[in-house]
Amino acid sequence: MSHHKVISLAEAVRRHTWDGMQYASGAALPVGSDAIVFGRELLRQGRRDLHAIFHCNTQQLNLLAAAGAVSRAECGFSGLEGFGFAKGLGRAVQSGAVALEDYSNLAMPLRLLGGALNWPFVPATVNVGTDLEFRSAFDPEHSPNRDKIRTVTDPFSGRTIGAFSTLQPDLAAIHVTLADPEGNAIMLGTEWSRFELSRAAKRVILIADAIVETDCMRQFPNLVRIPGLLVEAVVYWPFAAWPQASPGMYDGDEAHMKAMNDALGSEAGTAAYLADYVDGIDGVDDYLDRIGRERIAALSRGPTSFLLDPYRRWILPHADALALSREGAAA
Amino acid sequence: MSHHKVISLAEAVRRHTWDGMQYASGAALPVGSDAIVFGRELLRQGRRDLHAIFHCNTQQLNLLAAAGAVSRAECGFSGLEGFGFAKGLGRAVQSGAVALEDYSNLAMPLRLLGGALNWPFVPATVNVGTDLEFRSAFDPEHSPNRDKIRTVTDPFSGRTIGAFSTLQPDLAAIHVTLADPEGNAIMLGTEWSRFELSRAAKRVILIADAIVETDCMRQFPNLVRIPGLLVEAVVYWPFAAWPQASPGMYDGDEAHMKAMNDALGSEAGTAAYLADYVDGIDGVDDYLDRIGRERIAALSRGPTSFLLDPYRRWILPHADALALSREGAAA
Amino acid sequence: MTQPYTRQEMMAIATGREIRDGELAIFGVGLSMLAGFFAQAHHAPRVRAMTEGGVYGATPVGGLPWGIECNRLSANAVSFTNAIDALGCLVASGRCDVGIIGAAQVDRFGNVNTTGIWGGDIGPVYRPPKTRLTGAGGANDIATGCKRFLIMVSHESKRFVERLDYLTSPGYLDGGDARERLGLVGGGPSAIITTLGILRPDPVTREFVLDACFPFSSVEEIRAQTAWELKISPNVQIVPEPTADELEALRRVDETGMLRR
Amino acid sequence: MTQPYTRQEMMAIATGREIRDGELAIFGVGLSMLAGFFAQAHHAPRVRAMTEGGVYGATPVGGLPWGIECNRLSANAVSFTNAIDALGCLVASGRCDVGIIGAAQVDRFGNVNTTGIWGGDIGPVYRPPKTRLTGAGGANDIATGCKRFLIMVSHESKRFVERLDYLTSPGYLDGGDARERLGLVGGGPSAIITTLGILRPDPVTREFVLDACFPFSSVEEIRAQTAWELKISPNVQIVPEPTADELEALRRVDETGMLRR
Repeated sequence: MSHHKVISLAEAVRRHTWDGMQYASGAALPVGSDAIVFGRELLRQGRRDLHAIFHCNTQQLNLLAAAGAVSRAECGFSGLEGFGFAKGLGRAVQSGAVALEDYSNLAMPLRLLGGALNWPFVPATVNVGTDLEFRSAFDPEHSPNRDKIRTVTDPFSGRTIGAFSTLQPDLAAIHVTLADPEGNAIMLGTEWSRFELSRAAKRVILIADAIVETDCMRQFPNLVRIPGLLVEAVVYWPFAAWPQASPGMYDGDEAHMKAMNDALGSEAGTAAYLADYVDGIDGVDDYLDRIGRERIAALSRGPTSFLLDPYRRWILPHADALALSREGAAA
Repeated sequence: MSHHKVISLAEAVRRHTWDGMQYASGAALPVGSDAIVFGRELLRQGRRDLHAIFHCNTQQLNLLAAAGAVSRAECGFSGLEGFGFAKGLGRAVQSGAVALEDYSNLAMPLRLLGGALNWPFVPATVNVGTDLEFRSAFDPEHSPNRDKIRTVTDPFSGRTIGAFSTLQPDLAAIHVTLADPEGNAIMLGTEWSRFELSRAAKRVILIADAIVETDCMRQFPNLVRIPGLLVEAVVYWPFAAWPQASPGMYDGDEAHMKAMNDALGSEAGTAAYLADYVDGIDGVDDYLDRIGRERIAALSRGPTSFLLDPYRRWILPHADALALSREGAAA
Repeated sequence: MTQPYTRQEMMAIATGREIRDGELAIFGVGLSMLAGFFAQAHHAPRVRAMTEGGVYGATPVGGLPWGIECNRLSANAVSFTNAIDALGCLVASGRCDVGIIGAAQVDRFGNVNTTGIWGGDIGPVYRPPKTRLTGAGGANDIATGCKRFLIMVSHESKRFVERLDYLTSPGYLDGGDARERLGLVGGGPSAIITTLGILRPDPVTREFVLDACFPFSSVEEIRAQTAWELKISPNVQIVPEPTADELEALRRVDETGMLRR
Repeated sequence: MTQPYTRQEMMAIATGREIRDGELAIFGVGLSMLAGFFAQAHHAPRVRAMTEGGVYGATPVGGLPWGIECNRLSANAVSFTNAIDALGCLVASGRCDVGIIGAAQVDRFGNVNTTGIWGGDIGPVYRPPKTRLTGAGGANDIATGCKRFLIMVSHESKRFVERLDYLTSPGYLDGGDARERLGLVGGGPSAIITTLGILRPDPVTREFVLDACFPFSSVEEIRAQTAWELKISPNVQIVPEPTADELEALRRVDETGMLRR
């Protein structure tokens, strides 16, 4: 009798999302390990008015904002690193469609850590003294703002420091390299804040590039930074972060990164992008076809491929992993 | 040209310790991954008046306290788990020789995390309302105590919560399973609070059961939770945690655990133990002889041995690792 | 006709019966772990067991572990994390459904001392204990944060005291809504399971009341072994004896026979 | 006779010269990483380089990484941890010796805007920017915590402003001891290195003063490209040209020729 948690992407979005929710994702940096396929499915199912909690912007947030599905967002970084400004998000922020609340890249994971520990606030020694403290897109009338980042008195020294509010998002969709059917997960590359996010969120869904047997986790328990007991569901989706990178699995797709960002810079471009890479997608295999099998092969031969070697023997064949998804979604 | 950090145990203690220092160690739980050989060398070199910061008591603290080298200690747990009360530490506390400041097993690592982040305090939602808050061995006159754990007002809700002081020990001697010569380290088994300790301490010395080539770290970078840039020195010492366990490497030595604890229960027993397992030890090989080669072989065949398999090919031969120690100590 | 069993076995089984399938549960070393893994082996196969070391998904091999990080427990874990994760993110946060702790002394409100024995009140100046015990460990965190927790303790009048020498882990503090007023996130102790019976808290005063005897114990014996004026539930029960299945499951877990000594 | 080099290359080399061997240094993406890895390749082989993702001990392969977690950087790391570790335990704590950040706008006290362009003062009610930029990222944390940090910025008057539209990362705030009074742990910006020269802070007022021109620039040009009344050091220097060794090292790092475009 199987107690696995693997379900289809469509089913995961159907069961665990709703309009107006606090949706956290993009929990690696902008050009890697982003659970963007979950965002594509949110759009396919027409979710709206999302409150996006992204440690950093990613192509997922860029896309969700460009497509009008986001009304509020909190970020530490809103660009695309070497790929420049995020044109879809930028457009939505400039038009006022998205209220973007700014923090730094340390503030965001500390706020998640605070949520994970169920603290009412987190001490803040950064962001203070700047407009990150004094300006609030969520509370624009109060400028300078005194409510977004507050102050506490250190009871030991008597000196004043800052205090961040904490985060407990309704749902986190987290990209991982490998998951077993019970939701134990291995991330290769920087965790960024996926550990903290997996503890802060009220529900966690893993989006895994590959499914492995649980024996893999028993061989490498110190790598399993997200244990299954925290996880609601597992979605199997190869190339889940594309066009972004997944260390060990595939490189970033530079051409698509640029073309996608350019497309999201206009309404027409966004509509075209949605038609090609969102609306019509009919499951994993169709998606991989659209990326292109040759491109997939090329991106898979990157300089980090050796990082995956110790785990390859436990990876389930594509057909077996898909069968698990079908079985789980039907359950 | 080698820039390795491997030095001998004697040299590490000579260079990095002094009487009266804040000494942190024992950063795994009581029956595993304790850098006890460092404590044995502290005693050989006659260090006194230590302020011991141990997340939990271990046989190391039990020994240091029994031998009269500790005057102050802070702990979350002061027993030996399944092996009962810590008789050496208990004797020292009951006589008043050691002032033992009590916290819980969550409070200690949070205080280290606070030290690592250089926060002036850490929010406390545990320990409050109990004698962990109201009694202080470091400040016995003020009972109920209001200074050990203090209070802060959450600026978001207005409600009062606790505040712990933070820890930045002068030195941490941390047991790791594998270290490379540059101080990158892999721990197998629970980290307990070794990650936080390695960031909180002013100096970090690793005590490694085995030395591996750096290629091992490049193959498993997500396992390297202590990078070399945090590390002052690496000490190579097989069976460094004995009689405690090191997952993947060796099981705990139940007979010695009990005999040692019994010995530390009296002054005479302690003197005898020191004569056998501290004073006379002349380097790694002599130490391994005293443990007994057959016992070593038996303890190495434990149920977790398979955990070490992925890394064995990178482990330096004993003679090569010892040669590094000699070379480093001479440098 | 049932098999013979020890008082300790009855206590472990009665404790295990309090754990429900699917719950997130934290076990300490010794009796607590036996009771928890008994529940898993018997009626709660999907209990999500963890230890305060952040050892997830493990079941002990080769006998009861000597500690949280004993290789008997590390041998088949699916995940090792750390103390802040286990005791902070999962327990102190309020997520963990149930924990089990032990006690050297317990009072009528389920407050626990595991720090030391002073032989009475410490007095206005803190001083060394006559007998130093193990300290708080994770018990304070479990008692503060778990949705509910269970106390397992040998029923002796020296342990069931009118007044603790030292309050290590919070039960209901002074009773009533004292926990809520202090803002502790967890719900407090739901039962004290002893070698003689089971005490449960009055829903209003939160004072522990004798709820059930074991088949081999009596109200009188329990009263005699309780140093405070123990209240007795008007419909005090007798706990059913261990079934053959239960005993068999328990003894599979208690491979080294710790509870039969 | 030296080789030709670009203004961007001069800026990167001048920045790299500020980094000393053995230092703990944090690099961002792009120019900052080029300057840092140039220093490592040229005169600081033991610089302890890290990124805000907690990527330790890596050197880029196959060209400049597109991001902190780009596979070009992940390919040979010895350790991957996380953001709280890198930006919190190592940077905001005050341990990191030096960081490098960029700027869309910078003012006379070395305060930096990378959040947005409003075309002047935002006003009493916060409103959307005309142009949204990348936000704080790790720059605020680096500027707050590092013992010192370097600002790399193209020298144009639209960037060297009298007043920032938005203060993202703290330089010396209002100048003088404003940082110390606020309790920021890091020492503040030690230099602004531009495409035209180097500015350094006055030790008392903390206002940035022109300290050096590049061989191809002049005080007049720099003044014209600075929207505030720029003070000039009484003994303004000319920065030595890149040596052949320096250029060779830089171009090895800048394999894709980003700085030569």
